[in-house]
Amino acid sequence: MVEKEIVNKMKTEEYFVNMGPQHPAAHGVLRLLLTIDGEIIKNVDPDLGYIHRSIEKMCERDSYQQIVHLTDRMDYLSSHINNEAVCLAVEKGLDIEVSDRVKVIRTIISELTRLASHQLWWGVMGMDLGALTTYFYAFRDREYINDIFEETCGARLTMNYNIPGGLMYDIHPNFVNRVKEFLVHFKTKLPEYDRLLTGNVIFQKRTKGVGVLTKEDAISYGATGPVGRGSGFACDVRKKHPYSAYDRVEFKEALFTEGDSLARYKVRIMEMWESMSIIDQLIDNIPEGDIKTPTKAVIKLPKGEFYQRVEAARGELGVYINSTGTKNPYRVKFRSSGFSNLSVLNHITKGAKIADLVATMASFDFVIPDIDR
Amino acid sequence: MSYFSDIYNGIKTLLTGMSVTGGYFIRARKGSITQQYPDNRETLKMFDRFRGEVVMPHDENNEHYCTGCQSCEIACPNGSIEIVWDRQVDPETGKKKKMIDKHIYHLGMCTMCGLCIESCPTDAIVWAQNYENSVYDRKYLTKVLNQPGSKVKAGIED
Amino acid sequence: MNIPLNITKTIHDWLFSIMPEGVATVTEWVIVAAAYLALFAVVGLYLVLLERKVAAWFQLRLGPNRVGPWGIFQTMADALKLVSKELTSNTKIDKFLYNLAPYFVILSSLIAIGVFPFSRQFQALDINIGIFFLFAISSIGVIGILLAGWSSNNKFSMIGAMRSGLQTISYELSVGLSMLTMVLLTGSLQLSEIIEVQRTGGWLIIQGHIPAIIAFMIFMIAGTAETNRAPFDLVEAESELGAGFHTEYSGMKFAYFFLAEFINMFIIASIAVVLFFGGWLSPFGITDDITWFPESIWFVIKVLGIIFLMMWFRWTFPRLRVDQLLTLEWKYLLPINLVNLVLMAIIIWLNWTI
Amino acid sequence: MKNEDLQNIINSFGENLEFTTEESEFLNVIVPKEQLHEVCEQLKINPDLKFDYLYCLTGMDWGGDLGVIYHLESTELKHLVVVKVKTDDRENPTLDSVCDIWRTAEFHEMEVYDFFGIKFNNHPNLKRLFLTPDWDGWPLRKDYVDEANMIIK
Repeated sequence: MVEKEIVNKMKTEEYFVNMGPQHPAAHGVLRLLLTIDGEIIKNVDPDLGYIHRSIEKMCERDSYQQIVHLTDRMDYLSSHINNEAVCLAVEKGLDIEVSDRVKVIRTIISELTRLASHQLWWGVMGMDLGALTTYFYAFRDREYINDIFEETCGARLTMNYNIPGGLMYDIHPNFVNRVKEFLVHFKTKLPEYDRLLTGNVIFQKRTKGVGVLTKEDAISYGATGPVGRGSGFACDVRKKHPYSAYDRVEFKEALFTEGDSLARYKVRIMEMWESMSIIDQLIDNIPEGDIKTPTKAVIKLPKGEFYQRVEAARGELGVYINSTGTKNPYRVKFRSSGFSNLSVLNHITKGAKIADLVATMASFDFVIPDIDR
Repeated sequence: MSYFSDIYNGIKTLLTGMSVTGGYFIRARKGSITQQYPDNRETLKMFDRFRGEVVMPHDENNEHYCTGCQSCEIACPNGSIEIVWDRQVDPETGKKKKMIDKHIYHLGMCTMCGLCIESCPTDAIVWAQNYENSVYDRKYLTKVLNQPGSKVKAGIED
Repeated sequence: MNIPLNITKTIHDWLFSIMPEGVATVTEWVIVAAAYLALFAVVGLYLVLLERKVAAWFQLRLGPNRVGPWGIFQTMADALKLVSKELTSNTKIDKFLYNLAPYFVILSSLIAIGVFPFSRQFQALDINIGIFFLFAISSIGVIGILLAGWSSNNKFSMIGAMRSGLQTISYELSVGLSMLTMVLLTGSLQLSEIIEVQRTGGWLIIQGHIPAIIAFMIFMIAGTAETNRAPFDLVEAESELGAGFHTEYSGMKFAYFFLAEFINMFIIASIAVVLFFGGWLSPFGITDDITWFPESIWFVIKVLGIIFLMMWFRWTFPRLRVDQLLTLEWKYLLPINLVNLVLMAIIIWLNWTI
Repeated sequence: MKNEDLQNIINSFGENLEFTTEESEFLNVIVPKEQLHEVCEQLKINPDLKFDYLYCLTGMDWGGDLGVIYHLESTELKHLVVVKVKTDDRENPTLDSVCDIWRTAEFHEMEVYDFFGIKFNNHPNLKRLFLTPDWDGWPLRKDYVDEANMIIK
């Protein structure tokens, strides 16, 4: 009663703040129009398009081999998984089966990509919350994976290692040893991540109960990946619709029900363990086989629609290809995880503080080129 | 009671975190993870498959393997490769045949996707491992890959 | 003036021999002030370098290593760059306050160093309310921060400034109370006397044992908050507010804010050293008999130790949120502090000090 | 659930629903645009269907018709369906919004509006999301021409 009177007497004025396009917590060129009352957020209105390159339109112009390298530039932290999604969709259209070797290698590299992406996220999460040192520890470990990629694929980030029908070339002879070396290294470092950040009382206070997303909302908003799984939405495409070699490995789907930033954090930490266990299972027995299933030089998909879902590092990535039988796709749509996850932001940060918004955004792990495409 | 256990746990976790960073501080002498880049140019070696830029190897007779089939030009997603060609009379056989005049490569437009090298039937172009590609003027990024006066190695079309 | 070192004495005598007494005194003030100013500009710069080096070692990096051997001239070069930079400003700023703010911040830090007891002889002013003076002066800086945030016509700066206001005002209490706890032991506010007390009875943190250790911990937390350093750097909070209150400042005006932060850190560390670790007294009196030994070295070593601790905090912990910051102060530090004060009083009353 | 069973249930939701599984791995339901909202609501609330997860919303230009493709999944019952809706009005295409049924549609419909110019009734905040508000034309339509920025091979 008294509180209400005070609130009525103290009339505050809301004001707008442009968070972005250049803002340290936006991790790129995300612009959020915040309506703020003091420190309390009343509304978050994302304004996108600062890095929109019209990849979907470009795909309508390019051949099927060429669209693969465009997807590198979408979610550049899980570029291999994006490539894989397009290749799987095209292979579905061509109705060809790649060899087991290709499947296993794709899976291993996908998981390495996921690990690299989550490592970077861990560093950035700490940095967003003010613990700058995490960034460097994460980069130290990520360097191993980037070196593996560089040795095998020739590039560190935009690898373009997949082609429709297989892989561009075979893995490097050092690949297996280097991956094992990395696993040994990272298994000692991951508990350190926990000691440094997860247990920290300030970190716990900053993330626990912040940005709570319920399971119903997660499904309704299409929030997938660690965001959805942090809310208890079992949305792992690797489990639901297995592709590549995921049907032959044992792994747990990281599920937490709290739905707050800490749950999303824990999902990613657990996913790192699971990714390592998947690689552990596959690395020792990569089957022999062809690295490419021969396709025609000019791929023409039959008339029809092809949809492929994969689990990218940030959630479900869907590739929709509509073909009219020509050498170019008629329409390509990328259902990017970041875009759907972003739509949740306004819903769950209303009434929170600016610092909570930063913590929530950090736990969402936005990659802006993924949202803008 | 939870008030005091909160304080105790809080301090404990803070000290755990400090022990991690403190451990690294003490071991900082062992060396950093950063590379002192311009200083280590001598020892810095890229991996064999590193995609630096597209080059066309020539052998000692100044001959290359490019037949001018243009598959790289077609495969390139962003038009980084242009091939200027014409039909010339082959001095040996006397037949007219496709010869490249210039294999123009726009490094500035290249996304290092590797599709041209994949599509090349004669392995005429390969990746170079150089990593310092910056120049002071954009025009230097447009390169002619075949050396002046070079010709295609005989018998490569077959 | 209480600087009876030989060289200062020579200058003192020389000045008084060539000038009338009043003019000579004023000249002496100016000389001392200039010397302190120069000293602390250098101290500030080298603390910045130290911070960067320490941060680098925590983060598996090398730190500045290009300008001079081990990068020791790096911050000098930075300062030179900042001096030569253009002073840009926002449109529609409150010009007067905008220009005034950096001086507020830097002056309040510089005034405080006047009373530091670097050693027995090396102290510009030994006023009898030394601790109180330090405490009062260190609160002025927040006005500069508030002015900077308010006048620069930037909402992020404004939020930062408001955060700074509430943070400094609330943490003042804890700093003050933890100081008071220790003053109970010494019975004096004069810095030189506080140190003298520790010569016979051991360092205050040992003399006061449990309550003194609690007071020290509270003082470190609150002191870090006072200087607006991580984990309490909500004022700057680069991932939330860009750069907080000094977003719109450039060149030397920015450098003033930057330098003030490091000098403030030095001040807090100095107070901690004086109150808990015996100021310039050597541990176990190991250098008491060596007459030529400059006691200020002990002071500097102890201060650097405390500063290292604060840097360690900064490069390990995440940042708190505004409401958590206030919760920590009002629900944890303040009650503990009050209890601690009573505990200390009881201990002194029962004569349980060591 | 098999596609035939799905078809039987969905068929009762409205008139003139077309079903096809050709050229697609899913059951395609082509819904007249007037019935779109009604059918979608039924898809969500029907206890045998429970399509609660809209995992992809694609704007489409079929040359003549403009339209939207909804990819739906039931998180509980694990079946999938594709709903298509078309409109032949290219000047002022208007469809019903489904963002009150699946909240994720809010952003995706904004994207479709941005690139195809399809307006959605009852959408809370329909605006140009990626492009500037004064952008001329609808870029992902097949008849969009921009000679300055588009390179046609």
